[in-house]
Amino acid sequence: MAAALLQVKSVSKHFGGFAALSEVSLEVAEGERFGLIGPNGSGKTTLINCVSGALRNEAGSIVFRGEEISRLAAYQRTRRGIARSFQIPRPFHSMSVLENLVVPLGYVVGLNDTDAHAEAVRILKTIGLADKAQTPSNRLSQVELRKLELARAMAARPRLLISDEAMAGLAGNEVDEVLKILFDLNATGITIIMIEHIMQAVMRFSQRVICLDAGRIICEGTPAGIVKNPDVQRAYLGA
Amino acid sequence: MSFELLLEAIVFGVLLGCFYAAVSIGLSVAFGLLDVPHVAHPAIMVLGSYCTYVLGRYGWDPIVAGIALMPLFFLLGVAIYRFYYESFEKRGSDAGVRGLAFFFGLAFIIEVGLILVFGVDQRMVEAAYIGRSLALGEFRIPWRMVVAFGVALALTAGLTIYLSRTFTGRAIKAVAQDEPALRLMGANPVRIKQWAFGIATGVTALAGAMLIVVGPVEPSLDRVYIGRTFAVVVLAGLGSMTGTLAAGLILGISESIVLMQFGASWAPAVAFGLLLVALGIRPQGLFGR
Amino acid sequence: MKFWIGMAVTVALAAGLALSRTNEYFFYAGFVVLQFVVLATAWNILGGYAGYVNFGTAAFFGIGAYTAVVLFKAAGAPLALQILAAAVISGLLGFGTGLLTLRLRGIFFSIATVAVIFIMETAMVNWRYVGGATGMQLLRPPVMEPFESYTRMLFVTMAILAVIAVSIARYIEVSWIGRGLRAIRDSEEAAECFGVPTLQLKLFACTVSGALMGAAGAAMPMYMSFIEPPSSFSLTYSVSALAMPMIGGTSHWLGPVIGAVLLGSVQQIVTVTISNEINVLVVGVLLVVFVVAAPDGILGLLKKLRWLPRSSR
Amino acid sequence: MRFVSFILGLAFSALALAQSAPVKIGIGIAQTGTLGGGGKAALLALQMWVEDVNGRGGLLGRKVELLAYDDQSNPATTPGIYTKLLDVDKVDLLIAPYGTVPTAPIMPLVKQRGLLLMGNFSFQVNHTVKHDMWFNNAPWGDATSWTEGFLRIGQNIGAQTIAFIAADQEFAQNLANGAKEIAKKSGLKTVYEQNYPPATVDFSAMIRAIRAAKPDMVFVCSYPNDSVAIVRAVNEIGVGSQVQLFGGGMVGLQFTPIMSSLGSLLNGITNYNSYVPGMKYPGIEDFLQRYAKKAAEAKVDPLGFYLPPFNYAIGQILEQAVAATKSLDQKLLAKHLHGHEFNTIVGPISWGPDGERARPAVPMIQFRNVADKNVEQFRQIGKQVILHPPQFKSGDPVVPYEKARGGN
Repeated sequence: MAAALLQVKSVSKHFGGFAALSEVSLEVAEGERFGLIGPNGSGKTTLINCVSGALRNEAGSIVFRGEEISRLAAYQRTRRGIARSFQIPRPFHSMSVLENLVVPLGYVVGLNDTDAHAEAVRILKTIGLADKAQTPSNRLSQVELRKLELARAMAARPRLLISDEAMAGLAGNEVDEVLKILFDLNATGITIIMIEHIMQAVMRFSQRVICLDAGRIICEGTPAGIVKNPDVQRAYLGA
Repeated sequence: MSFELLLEAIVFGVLLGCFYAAVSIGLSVAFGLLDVPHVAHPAIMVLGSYCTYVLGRYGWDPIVAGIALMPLFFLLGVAIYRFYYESFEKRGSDAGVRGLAFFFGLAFIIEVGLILVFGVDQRMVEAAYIGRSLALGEFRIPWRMVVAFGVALALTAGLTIYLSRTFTGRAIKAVAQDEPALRLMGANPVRIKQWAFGIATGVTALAGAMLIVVGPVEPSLDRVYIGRTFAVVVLAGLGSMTGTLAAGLILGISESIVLMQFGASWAPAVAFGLLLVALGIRPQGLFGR
Repeated sequence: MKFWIGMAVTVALAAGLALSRTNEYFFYAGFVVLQFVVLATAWNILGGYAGYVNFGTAAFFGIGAYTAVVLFKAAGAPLALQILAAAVISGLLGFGTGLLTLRLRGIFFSIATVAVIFIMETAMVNWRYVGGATGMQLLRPPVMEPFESYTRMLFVTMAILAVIAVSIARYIEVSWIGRGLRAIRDSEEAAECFGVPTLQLKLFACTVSGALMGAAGAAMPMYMSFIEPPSSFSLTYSVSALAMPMIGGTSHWLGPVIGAVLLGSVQQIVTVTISNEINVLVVGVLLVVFVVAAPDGILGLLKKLRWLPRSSR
Repeated sequence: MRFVSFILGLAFSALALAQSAPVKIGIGIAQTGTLGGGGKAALLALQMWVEDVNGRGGLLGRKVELLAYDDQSNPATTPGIYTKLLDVDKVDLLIAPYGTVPTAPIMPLVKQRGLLLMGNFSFQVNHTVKHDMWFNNAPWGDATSWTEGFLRIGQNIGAQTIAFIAADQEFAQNLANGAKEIAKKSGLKTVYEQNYPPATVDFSAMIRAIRAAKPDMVFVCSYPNDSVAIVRAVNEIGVGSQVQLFGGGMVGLQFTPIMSSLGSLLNGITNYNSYVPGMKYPGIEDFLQRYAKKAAEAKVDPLGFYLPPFNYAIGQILEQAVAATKSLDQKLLAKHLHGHEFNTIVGPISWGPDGERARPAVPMIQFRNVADKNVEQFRQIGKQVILHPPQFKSGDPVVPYEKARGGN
């Protein structure tokens, strides 16, 4: 395997007495399309919150591009190349679609106002939101919000993009649309971790998949291998 | 400080603490569980005191009056929440900031309404337990503080049991923790919140009755309690009923001991200093989730 | 550019009025209104842009006032120095309060700021040097040329402070800082994830806001020639500083100015006309009517009526 | 019939007065906030005087008009209100707001402009500014004049130790500090001192601590809300049998609503007052009778012993001074006020150089035989027995306090 972009080493996290993550370790390679699955409450979101910096892990370490980042604030991790989209879209609702992108372009990339606006327009074009640039972001449809989440993540110029259920609640053709965007991004060299409930999408997208259950990794492998794994089936069916 | 004085300080602190808990417990539901920035809570309590005063003139016992007022205040609470929900929560963004401003305005309006009807003079009530004390040898405890103690314990116990043992109670707790989950259960969160806010306002009527038992009341008294009630609720950890009692006790006992040891002047600073330190170290409150 | 001309005209107008034969009462009332412009503008930097509701305006205002008194009593410091020192001390208080509480969710921050009022007031009550609970009367120094009376000088000073406050608020609003603060208000988690150093920005806003409130408070002892804790730390300041931007509109620097001028003037007028409990009612009713019927304040209403372009700044 | 003639008289004088501009008298006085209750009663008395003086033909043949604004008990409002009165309303004469704190901010203003200011129950507010055109209507001067009576009564009955509790607010602290000094000078030993913050809920612990300290007398400087709470706590906990005198500077025990609601709990307390029935001043009874009618209509303090007569007296003083000098000139009036004594419904009044009363007389009274739920009882002589000063004395103290409290 090529040098790992992200290494998660024995990371644990508790909420009260509840162990949301226990000793989770994984590695994601540069340029990889990586899938993270697991039933509700299995610790997927907790794990990526620990990676992106929304939560602090208790034990273990998180190394990104050779640097220990588990004590850094979230914004510092973003500046080092980790961006994420949110499961429930969290646009800056008082701003226009364009301005939503200008925030990371300014704060992460460091562009000045004029350049940031030009760059934002470019990103919106590639993602198909150019005609909504001036629309207040609280007036977008569900699929537009998902796209805005991804566009905003792109604006942070990440090396690693974590897509947290970017397809939840979308219709079939909309899922294809979003998947295409993610494939295109990966083609430009961006590593992508996809967390998804829609199994079909994960299986189509990922090169490698890890399944979490009750805060532990229960198996790892290719999409084809994973679906056949009895542990995974048990976790999902609750047998 | 002699042992005897320390013991007395603690006894008075416990009584005072229970009083603080009783005036805060309605807010513990409204703000702690429902996240409604209810700064008009003390104003509604003072309104309860005045209603008790009015009934008192017809010969009602204040605590009986307080209990009788509870259904009325429940309806008032339901109405206020409905209005708050329609005007702010439903519209989503910035509900917190504007809701806060709304409740401030409401507090002012209640205060001025009371002034217009009753004037600025203090009002008080009479009852067999006001102005007497319970003598334990040399040691005497005012009955009215004992009444406050009883009301606080009854309210805490009642609400704790209600929230943990009844279906609606559990639904209220659920709404506080995870709204989507509740929706999945098929319950309407707005309805439940409305009900809970009604209960919060209902118990505030009894707290108001107790307020006027403990001391005289004037329309602007609510300002004094904004800080204290929120301090208790936050110190407790949002939404914990037993925590509210404990936080009230901590506040009461520390004020009482500070009074004996360093002088009463420093008592408010100690109470609020305690709050700041608690927030700094343990933002979720002492007994928070 | 238009903005700066407007600001310069404001200062010139204030100075011109102060040198003219205008009625003295105008300056007393005007001082209070301008003071509220500073307070409302300062509050809005944290409360309006970042959505963190500061209840503690009275604490910062009061500490500013007391800083001025200490300097005046100890060294007979001139007004400008009193204001500067007050801004520094209140700014530090803002920084300290922020450091302790800005990691907390918004509403906890609000509660904590209430606590700061009580702690500061108690400290002043127990500090004999500044008069303690009894308060202290202060004899104003002789007025400086070219002003005819001290109050006229205070009026011009407050006008300058108002212009400084508004300029700072506007600068913050249109700069990257303002965008970051708005991102925090919209979604703090998303802001942090998209590179906004949220804690630093909030601390910055809290410090600046506190400093401006302190500066506004610094002129108060000389205005009253008197200081005492209850009126210096009055909850009225906290409520007004919150109500004014709400009424004017919180998303634009002009909002707090409109709110302060409107509500401040109404309060002044009501005091000398209706003159009874109704004047307390005015604030309450206006506040409720506006937050319910015009959630974006007067500016929002004007925008809705298309009297203002959408992105006027 | 009387009413008709009154109306006719009013109409007649109004006709006569209409020819010239009125004499304007300005005041900012609390109608809301902590001082609002007293302020309302005081304003009513001033309005009564205005009616009376206009009935007599006004001042200098001109009608008198009173302009009153609410200062909300807040000192931040008074500078604005008084400049409005002076510069916009162009008043001829000024009366100070009720209370020390709202008055303090306008002292430099009146001094700078050389204006006459009639003080209104403030305490030592001219101490720093030293304005020589200030005339306070209050029956006290400095802290000595206030506390002396209480301490002397105590010493006469052999008290040697004293305890102090005082509110952490402006007036109470001034008074307590003065009292402590005097107590020290007169050889009293202080055995307990406590300052308490505003909005203290319960005084049980403090009273208990006093009980443990076993003082011979307890000097209390408190504000209305606290006074009520303290009186209650004392009745519940008891201060111990060794305490001879209790009270002194408790504000609020002069206000009718508080007196009537505390009722018998007041018995035995020795406290300051300004006027109580039994102090024979010419005209006071007539005033109080007329006041009672109006107070009932206006829903303000129904007895009005404390502030209203003294506010009416301000009017009387101004009336006499203007009549004597035939002028509204501030300097002339001030000079006249300094040099003369004025007869008012609260007795003859004259001032020392500092503008405080030349012969302060703060009655120390002891509540006796007060029953519950009865407002009218306080009109009787003997419910508030005057222990001091000697010229008004109507009885000897009943001691110890616990005995006096039990009724006698």
